[in-house]
Amino acid sequence: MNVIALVLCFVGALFFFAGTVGLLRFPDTFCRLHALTKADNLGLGMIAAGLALASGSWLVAGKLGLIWLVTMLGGTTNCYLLAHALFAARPNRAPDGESV
Amino acid sequence: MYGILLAGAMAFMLLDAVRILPSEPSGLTGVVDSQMANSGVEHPVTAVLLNFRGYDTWLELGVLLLAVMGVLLFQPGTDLARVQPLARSDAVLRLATSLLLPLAVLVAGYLLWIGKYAAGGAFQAGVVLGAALILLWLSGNATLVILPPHGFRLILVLGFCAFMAVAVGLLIAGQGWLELPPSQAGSLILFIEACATLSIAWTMAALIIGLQPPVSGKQEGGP
Amino acid sequence: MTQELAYSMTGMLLFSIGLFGVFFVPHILRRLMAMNVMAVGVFLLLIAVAKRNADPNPDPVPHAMLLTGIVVAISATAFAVGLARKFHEVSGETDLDGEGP
Amino acid sequence: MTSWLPLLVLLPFAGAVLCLLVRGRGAPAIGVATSLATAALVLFALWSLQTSGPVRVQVGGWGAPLGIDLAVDGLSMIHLIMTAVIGLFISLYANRYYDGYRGGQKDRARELFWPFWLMLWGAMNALFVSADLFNLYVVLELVGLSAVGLVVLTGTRDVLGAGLRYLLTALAGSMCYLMGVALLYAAHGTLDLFAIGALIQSDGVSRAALMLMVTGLLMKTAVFPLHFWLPPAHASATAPVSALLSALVVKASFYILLRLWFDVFPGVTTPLLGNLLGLLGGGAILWGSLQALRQKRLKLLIAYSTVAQLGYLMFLFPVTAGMADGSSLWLQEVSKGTVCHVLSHALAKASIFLSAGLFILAAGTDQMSAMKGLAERMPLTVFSMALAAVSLMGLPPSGGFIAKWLIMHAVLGVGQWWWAPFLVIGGLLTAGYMFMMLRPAFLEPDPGPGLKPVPRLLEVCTLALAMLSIGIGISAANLLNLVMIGNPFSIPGGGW
Amino acid sequence: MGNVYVILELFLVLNLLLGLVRVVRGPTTADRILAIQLFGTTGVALLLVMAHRMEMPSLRNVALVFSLLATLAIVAFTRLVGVTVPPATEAEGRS
Amino acid sequence: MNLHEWLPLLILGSSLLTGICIFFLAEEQRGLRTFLNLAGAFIKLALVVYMVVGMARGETYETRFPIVLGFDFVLKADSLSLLLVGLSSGLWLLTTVYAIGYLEHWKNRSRFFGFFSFCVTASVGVALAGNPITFFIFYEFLTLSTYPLVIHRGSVEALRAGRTYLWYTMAGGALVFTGVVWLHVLVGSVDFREAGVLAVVDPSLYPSLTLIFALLICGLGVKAALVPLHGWLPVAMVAPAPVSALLHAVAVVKAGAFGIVRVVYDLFGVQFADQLGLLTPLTIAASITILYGSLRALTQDDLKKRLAYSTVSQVSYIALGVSMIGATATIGGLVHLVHQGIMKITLFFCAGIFAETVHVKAISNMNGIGRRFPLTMGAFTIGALGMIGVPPVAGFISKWYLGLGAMASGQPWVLLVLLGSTALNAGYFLPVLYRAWFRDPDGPWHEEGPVGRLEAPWMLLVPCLITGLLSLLTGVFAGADWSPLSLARIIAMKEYLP
Amino acid sequence: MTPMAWALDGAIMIVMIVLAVRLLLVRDLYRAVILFVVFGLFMALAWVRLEAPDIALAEAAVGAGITGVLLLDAAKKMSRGRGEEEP
Repeated sequence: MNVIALVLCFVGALFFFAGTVGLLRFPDTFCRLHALTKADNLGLGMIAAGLALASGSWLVAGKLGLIWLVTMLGGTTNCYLLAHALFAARPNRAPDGESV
Repeated sequence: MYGILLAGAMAFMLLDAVRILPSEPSGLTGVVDSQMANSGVEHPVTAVLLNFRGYDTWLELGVLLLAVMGVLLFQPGTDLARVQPLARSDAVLRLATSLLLPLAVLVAGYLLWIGKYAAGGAFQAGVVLGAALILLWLSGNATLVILPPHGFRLILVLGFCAFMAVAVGLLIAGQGWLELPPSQAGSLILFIEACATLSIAWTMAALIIGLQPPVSGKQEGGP
Repeated sequence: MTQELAYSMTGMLLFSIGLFGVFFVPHILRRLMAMNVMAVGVFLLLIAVAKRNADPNPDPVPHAMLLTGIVVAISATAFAVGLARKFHEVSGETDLDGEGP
Repeated sequence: MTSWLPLLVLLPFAGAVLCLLVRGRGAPAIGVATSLATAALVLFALWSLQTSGPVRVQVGGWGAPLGIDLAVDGLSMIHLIMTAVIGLFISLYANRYYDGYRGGQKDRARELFWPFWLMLWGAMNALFVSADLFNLYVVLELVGLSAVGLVVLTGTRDVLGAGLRYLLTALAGSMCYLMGVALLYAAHGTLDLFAIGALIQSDGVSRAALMLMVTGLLMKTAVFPLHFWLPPAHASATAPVSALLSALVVKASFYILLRLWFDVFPGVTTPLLGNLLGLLGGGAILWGSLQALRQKRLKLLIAYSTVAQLGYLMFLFPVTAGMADGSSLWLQEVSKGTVCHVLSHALAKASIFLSAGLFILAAGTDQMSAMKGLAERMPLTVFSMALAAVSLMGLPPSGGFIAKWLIMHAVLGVGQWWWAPFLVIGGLLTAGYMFMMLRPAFLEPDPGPGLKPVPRLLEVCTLALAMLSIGIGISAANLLNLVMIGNPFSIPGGGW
Repeated sequence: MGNVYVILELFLVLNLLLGLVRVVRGPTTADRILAIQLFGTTGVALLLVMAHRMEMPSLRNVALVFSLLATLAIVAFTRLVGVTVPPATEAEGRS
Repeated sequence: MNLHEWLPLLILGSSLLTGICIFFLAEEQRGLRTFLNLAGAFIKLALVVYMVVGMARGETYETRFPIVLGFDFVLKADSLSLLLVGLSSGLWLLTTVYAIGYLEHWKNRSRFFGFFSFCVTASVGVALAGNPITFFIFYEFLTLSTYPLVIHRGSVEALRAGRTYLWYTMAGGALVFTGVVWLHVLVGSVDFREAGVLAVVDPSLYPSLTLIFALLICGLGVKAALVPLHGWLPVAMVAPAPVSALLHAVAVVKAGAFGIVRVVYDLFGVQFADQLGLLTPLTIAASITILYGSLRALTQDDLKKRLAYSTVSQVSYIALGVSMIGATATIGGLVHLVHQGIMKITLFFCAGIFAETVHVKAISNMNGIGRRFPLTMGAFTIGALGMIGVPPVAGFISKWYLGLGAMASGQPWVLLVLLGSTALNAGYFLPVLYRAWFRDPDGPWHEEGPVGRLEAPWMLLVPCLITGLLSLLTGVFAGADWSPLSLARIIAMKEYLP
Repeated sequence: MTPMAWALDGAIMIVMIVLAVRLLLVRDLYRAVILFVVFGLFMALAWVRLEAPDIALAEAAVGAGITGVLLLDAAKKMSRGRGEEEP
């Protein structure tokens, strides 16, 4: 049980790492946005699942699930809002600037 | 440059001071533990905050009240009634808000309730609720936030007044100054905390929203 | 060197940095942030002190003091931001001229 | 029977809340009523203290290390009375003042003055009765925020800039104070003012705490060279507010300083620190006076006068620093003199700021050049100004004289004669700027638009305060005996 | 066992540190805001792990609150501040 | 408390309350104001007479109550204070009458008379003060109450004079304050007592005491117009004539001189002061002042200025008298306190009459004025001759005793000073008399309104004549039991008969 | 205290100090505000490390929510024209 939990956690952490690397390495804001939200939400989900397994309590598991859902909801909204705002701001500016 | 020197000297003095702080405990843990049974709650921090040192908390609510008064000083009418509303947001944010808001209310209630047993309490609950109100306002729907002036001000002073009311009530009942009788301490604390949560929530909202410019139109007086 | 001591010392450094900022940085908002940094310095010391006797729980009194302190800090910050924005609106300035904070 | 003690705090706060809820014309009425009630309560408290001696109340019934204690002795009581008397007169004055006021946000100022002021009053009462270091911090913040709120009431550029500067300084000051509290708690595990005094030893922690707390409180008290925020704030606020700030608010933080000096840090203070503080006082006297002499605006002059006058308070420290014997005659004397100066300066400065307010009401400006002929047209106002000036100059028989006498006496008595020139020259410089201020009033008035009439009641309030500042000189013996109830200046440990 | 979770925590903190690089470099405020998003999620994860390892269930509440409120700053940013795009690519902030 | 304890306070109160009441009178309530003024003056005089009679019977009058711990407020009547109290209360009555007439057409009379009363209160307080602290209180009160009188005209010039006056007197006050506080620190609360109280202190304190003496004398010397601290006095001439009269004759200058007397006699004790070697410098300072004042007076054309410099010179006779060892010199100094007051007030009254009725202020315009004002000029002549020291006018008595005293104390050079001063006095007064009596008028006088059947309004003329007559009578009847000379003799005896 | 825990604490402490210094000195106001928000996050971690969940809770709520909004909004209104980067 604990081993599975740990593995889940570490895989989650790897996703986080991937997101962060994406945030660092990708060329423009849109890509960073994309990489980050996807990877992080996934990572958090795995860690939450792992910890829920490790805790062995339904109550805790429920709470972890709730936290995951809330984070996803927030993250998605944020992602959308940022992207939307960026997109709206883009056409007025220099054509195809690589950095936004 | 001499600023850095000054800060350096200060840092030196402080570091030197903490270096020689005694490492053995000299706090009040023991005293708090010995009185926990009489406090009406089970979480020591809440007990200290609302019972042992409740006086401080009352005054702290006063500070909060003053801050919101100071912010609203520049709003006509000292309330949020004439704040320029934000444009209606797009559907995604509205949807998210409509999902997050009830959740936040739930979480606030949960934090308020759990304050009796563990970390949590009026302030944290109030801030969560206040954040939800701000989110609501940000999504362009401010009807719930911007109450009618009298009601709005009443909510702002509610927490501060709840403390006062309890204190006066206890004085009339012959108790000492803010002396909660152990048997009713729990419910009194819950009452105060509930009122304070509401106050803090609207205060937090007003601290942000009150800073927005008022609707254009003649501003009162003017230099 | 214990964990508490390390955090206390961090607090002391933060306090000094904040003090410097409050007095010697021009922009009002930055001064406010510096003030908050100062507050964090104090808070760190208090909490570190509370943890010193973590048997079984940290000392709750500094925790309660801290909660009060946080409320006071956010109140004061909000008030100051309000003043600063109004000041900026009326005068167009972001710094307080002349000496001192 | 000590139920008056919580009421001292409750009553003004309740009034403030009511004023906030009841808007419009109702607020001033509630404000004045609350002021009257609070003043009456303080009178009762005085009677109670005199009949039954110093009081200590445990908030919540928990007792010192765990809960918060409130303590009232003579020193607290004299400050409570000072606040009540001046507060009452300022309330009466403000009630009519804003009617005639011309300037930004008049209506708002008229309404919101009350909740802020009553909060301030409650906070100051709370401050004077508190015996808990952290509680004092919270109260200090209450005082600071409400004072800043009062300053910025009219919302003009000047007040906003001044208010911000004041707020930032006050916040930095209270942070320093709080750091001191944290260090003391870390070392001694209690927050009780008097308990720590018994535990404290002169080590690095205590010294650091002392330095921090003293610095923080000096910032709030506006002691040279940390006074920079005071002149703009006190000069640009409306007159009742200036009076409140100069008379009462700066004294509140000084009160804490006194308490700390005598009750918490007696074993830690060194003559070096004392002399340093004395030097700051001397600097304040010279610098503040010289600045005052350069001013063209009435309220700025008065504000710089406050900077200078606060300097006199600092001579207490060199005289008492490192004194082992609490019953020393000189210690008693300099403490009494300092308290007397606090009182007489508060009364005189309140009066003089209120006079300036009357002049502004009448003339619409506070340029001193516009004061020509004032002595003829507003004799009562000029008379109160002159009376207050007498007290500030420290001329007999005013309270200022008694204060200066006692301080001078103690300073010479302990052989620190080098402070004497500061006192003497300070008096002369005060005379210099005070007469510079009064001088135009006696000139032939310019022909031109006359002065608007001001309500007689306001003039009476002003005069009453000025007369009181003279009067306390005559009844100084009784007042100073009152201060000694509970022996607040006893060096070792103190407490009950 | 505890140590393993500490490693996990360290790893997440490392993530945060890396995210800081983006905050420092920018180049636009939107990028920095994005980093805040990263901090929000990573912080929640970190809190959850800590809650488990240190056996402090309260920390899950902290994480909950954190996840709820992390949204706020970004919503406020887009709604109040708004995004503007610089006319040309700036050299990445080296300061 | 019985009457004996209240009487000194009552004497003060009679003018203090008058002053306070007058402040609240409207400008038009002339009759009431006059009544209050005169009533106050008469009551005070009556009280003083009662007290004098009582003291002659051996009663003592003392008010004492503590203000702060170790700090008593003491009013006490002794023979020395009687000298100044009598002078003040007597001359106040006359000056009040004169001032009422003088200020007929001025503005702000209520303010003027209010402070006028305060001023007399202060000078009586100075006289009655029983210890250095009380003395200082009234000394400063005097400064404050005279300042508004000096600037009463409200002109720029008056205000400038007021500022000069204030700087000098405040600085002097500060010195006295320092001295008094220091003294209190060293020896505790001490009351004034004949023959001094300080002789008993520890010799280790002697250097401090010397410094205190210097502080006190310098501070008092400002009001007593000792050179070089006299700068304010000629400038303050812009004040209305009654004020000048008061300043020079009873109040300010006298307070300074009286203070010096108190310090030397009743605080240090003349023998102790001499033992400390403090008196010779004082003698020298006084001598210099006497000569300097007279010299400056010679060159003044403005009558009041000339009189002012004359005051500088004449007041120092008092200091000179007290600074010399020996009863005779003491008598000369003390009696001059009274004599100079009476004579100088006469001269100022006259100068005021000239200025107010015909606008003559400069001596060069006084040609033939004696024909227009025979009575006034007669009084002036008496005063001037007295100043010169012509027998039998009062001034002669003073100079005679001073001269004898100088010989007795073994300082014959002082005699030269006196002679020189007398010559100078003659030098600046005789030309005035000559012009007034023996020159023809330059032209018609610029009359200021009708003056009635007399040469000047009676309220101005009568006080002037009375004081003129008094200057003569105190000289002629110097040997009488109730003359100032007798009183001075009593005081001197006490001082030298420990 | 294990070395791991030390590394954790050390990272938090160092980051806090670095952030505090940088947010005062960094030219761009927005960047300063964002650094402050991040500072708040690390503060919350510090509270957790010091076993103060109450404080962490309050800090999370205030620091992540209120302070950020407050300062971001103010920074928008109070940026200087010159010398500050585009938002």
